[in-house]
Amino acid sequence: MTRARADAAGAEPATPTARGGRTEPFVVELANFTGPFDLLLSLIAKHRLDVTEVALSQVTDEFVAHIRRLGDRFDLGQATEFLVIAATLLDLKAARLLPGALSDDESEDLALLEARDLLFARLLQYRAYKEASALFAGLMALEARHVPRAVPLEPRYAAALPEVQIGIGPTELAALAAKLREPPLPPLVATDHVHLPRISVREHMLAIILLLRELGAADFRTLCAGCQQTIEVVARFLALLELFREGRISFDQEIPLGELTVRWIAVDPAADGDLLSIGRGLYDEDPADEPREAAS
Amino acid sequence: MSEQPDAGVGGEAAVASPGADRPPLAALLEAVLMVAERPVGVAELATGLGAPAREIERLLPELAEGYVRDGRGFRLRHVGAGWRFYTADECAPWVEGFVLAGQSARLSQAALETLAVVAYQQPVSRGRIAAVRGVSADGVIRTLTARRLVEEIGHDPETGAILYGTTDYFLERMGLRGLDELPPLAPLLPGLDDLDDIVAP
Amino acid sequence: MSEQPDAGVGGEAAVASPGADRPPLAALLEAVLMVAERPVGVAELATGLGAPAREIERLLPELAEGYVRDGRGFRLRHVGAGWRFYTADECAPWVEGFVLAGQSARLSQAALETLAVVAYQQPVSRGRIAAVRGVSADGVIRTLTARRLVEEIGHDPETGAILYGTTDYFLERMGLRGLDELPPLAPLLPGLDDLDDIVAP
Repeated sequence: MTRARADAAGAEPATPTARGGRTEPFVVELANFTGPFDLLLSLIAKHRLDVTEVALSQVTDEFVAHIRRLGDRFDLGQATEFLVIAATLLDLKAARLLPGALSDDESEDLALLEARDLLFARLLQYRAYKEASALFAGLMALEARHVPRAVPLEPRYAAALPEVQIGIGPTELAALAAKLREPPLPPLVATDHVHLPRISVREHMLAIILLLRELGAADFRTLCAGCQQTIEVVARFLALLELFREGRISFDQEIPLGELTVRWIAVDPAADGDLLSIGRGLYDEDPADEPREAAS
Repeated sequence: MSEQPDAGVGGEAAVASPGADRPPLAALLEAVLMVAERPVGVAELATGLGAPAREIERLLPELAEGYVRDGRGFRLRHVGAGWRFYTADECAPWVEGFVLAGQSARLSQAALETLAVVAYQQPVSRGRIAAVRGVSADGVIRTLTARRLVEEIGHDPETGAILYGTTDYFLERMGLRGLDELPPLAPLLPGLDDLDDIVAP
Repeated sequence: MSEQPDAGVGGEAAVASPGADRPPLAALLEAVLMVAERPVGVAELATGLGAPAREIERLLPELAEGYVRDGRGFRLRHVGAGWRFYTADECAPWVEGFVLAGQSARLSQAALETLAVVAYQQPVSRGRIAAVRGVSADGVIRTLTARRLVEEIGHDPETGAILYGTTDYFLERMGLRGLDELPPLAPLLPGLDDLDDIVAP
């Protein structure tokens, strides 16, 4: 450990204990900041450094280089932590840099400010627990120096114990032993908390267009005929709204609360052949594919 | 002289005394705690020894202080749910050589962080823990439960999600008497005095 | 001893060097014997503490006499192979009442599981039991030993670890004539024919 690094780490009191010195700390070198990643975070959190002035791509490049340099000593925990924090910073920076979608009135600014503060709060909260975990480790290490007395019962008291009730027979004992002999299941990384877009709204838009071009007009019930799950019906509904917005369909309703008829309205033939462009950038498409136009 | 101040106590509190020659309460406390396998609370001692809880509450710290004063190799400590004999911490390096079993493995960073979230937010669901740490807590919660540091303490009345809390064993491992002795979280959040900067940039 | 002090790690480093801050030998003896699971001999104490056996032989009876003189609830006794802390005789009736009150006649699930592991894997070490069950087995092994269902039956020739096995009393309580009458385990494990399903879905 070089002297410079030790000093840098010392500037952030909680960090060295948190990682117990197991891992080589990740040091960032930017135009306006040089030091441990944690310190950078701390400064952003304390508003001594503007997140919009931090080149996150450079930080990421450096972290990748840092991981490569570690080679076999690669620490999954450190990488995960970096991902979480970098993603939050990215969110934060995006929120700071992007202009409001509709207007620049005060309520919009306020909402943005709240979103920003929420991200801050999340970041700070996580860091607080991380520092608390370092305190926990310290307390446990301290407590480990006291060994509790836990010794077999003196024979005279053991002899006085009432006869033990085992409570199970040989068969149940065998079942227990067999259960314990089974290899424990390998740890699984649960993914159910990750939101998977199982339904593509764009796909449903295409399905509706194909149906309407065949039928000319149809009610919502007909348009949803093939749907198996509620989420698909929702997707069909969203697709209808989107198609209406694009001016490709019209809605007819004879009486209030009556049947809604969806009609395909004529568009220029060029757009017809360009079905694939429908709904681009909506909900489920890769935005990088075709950047969304700023609504102006 | 000061060793026998309780000679008279035995006679008056002889609720469940099997004999007339009841030893001083301090000696009985020492004896009972000598065979205890876990911290024993004052109430349990009072019931078991047929002695007033207030008396026991007075004697235990007195005994504990006496051991420290006499420079004994053992300590009587109030940890977790009660009192228990421990080795003195200055003897730790020498004791380690004799005690091979029971050495608990160190917790991973992820486990420590999750433990911290559970300790401060209990009762807390897996979902909330995952939200704080940004990753699923399932595996770590299983580890912490197997190590008896964390346990299920109920269900969320609305969502039905299992709620987790820390155990008495957790307090023992941390050397704390109760959750109120946890280090306060507020100072760990970067200074509240900086909040002004955030609110009014 | 020529090792440089580990400045980085606060409080957790084992300062095993007998330096200036070494507690008095009497305190070290008290500490070690307080947590020893069996009587410890003078030779073992001398080696472990790096102190002359003669000194230890002089100190132990002195400590023991001190406890008697002070009317403590515990005694230090030389029994069989070595020295061990015991409760004072005059406190025995109260200790017994306390022990009986805290003991359930039924075995806990943890105790049953450990018993099953010992029964089928004997001779088995605590380490292996802990590995199978995923948690330390120390407390449960102590309970099973106190209940005379499990006993030490030897030492691992390589590691020196104590090996445990079931007792005749265990067989008697289970209604078995010998260990060979324990139901075989194999049929309870998933059959090999099921394996095909798993490998080739």
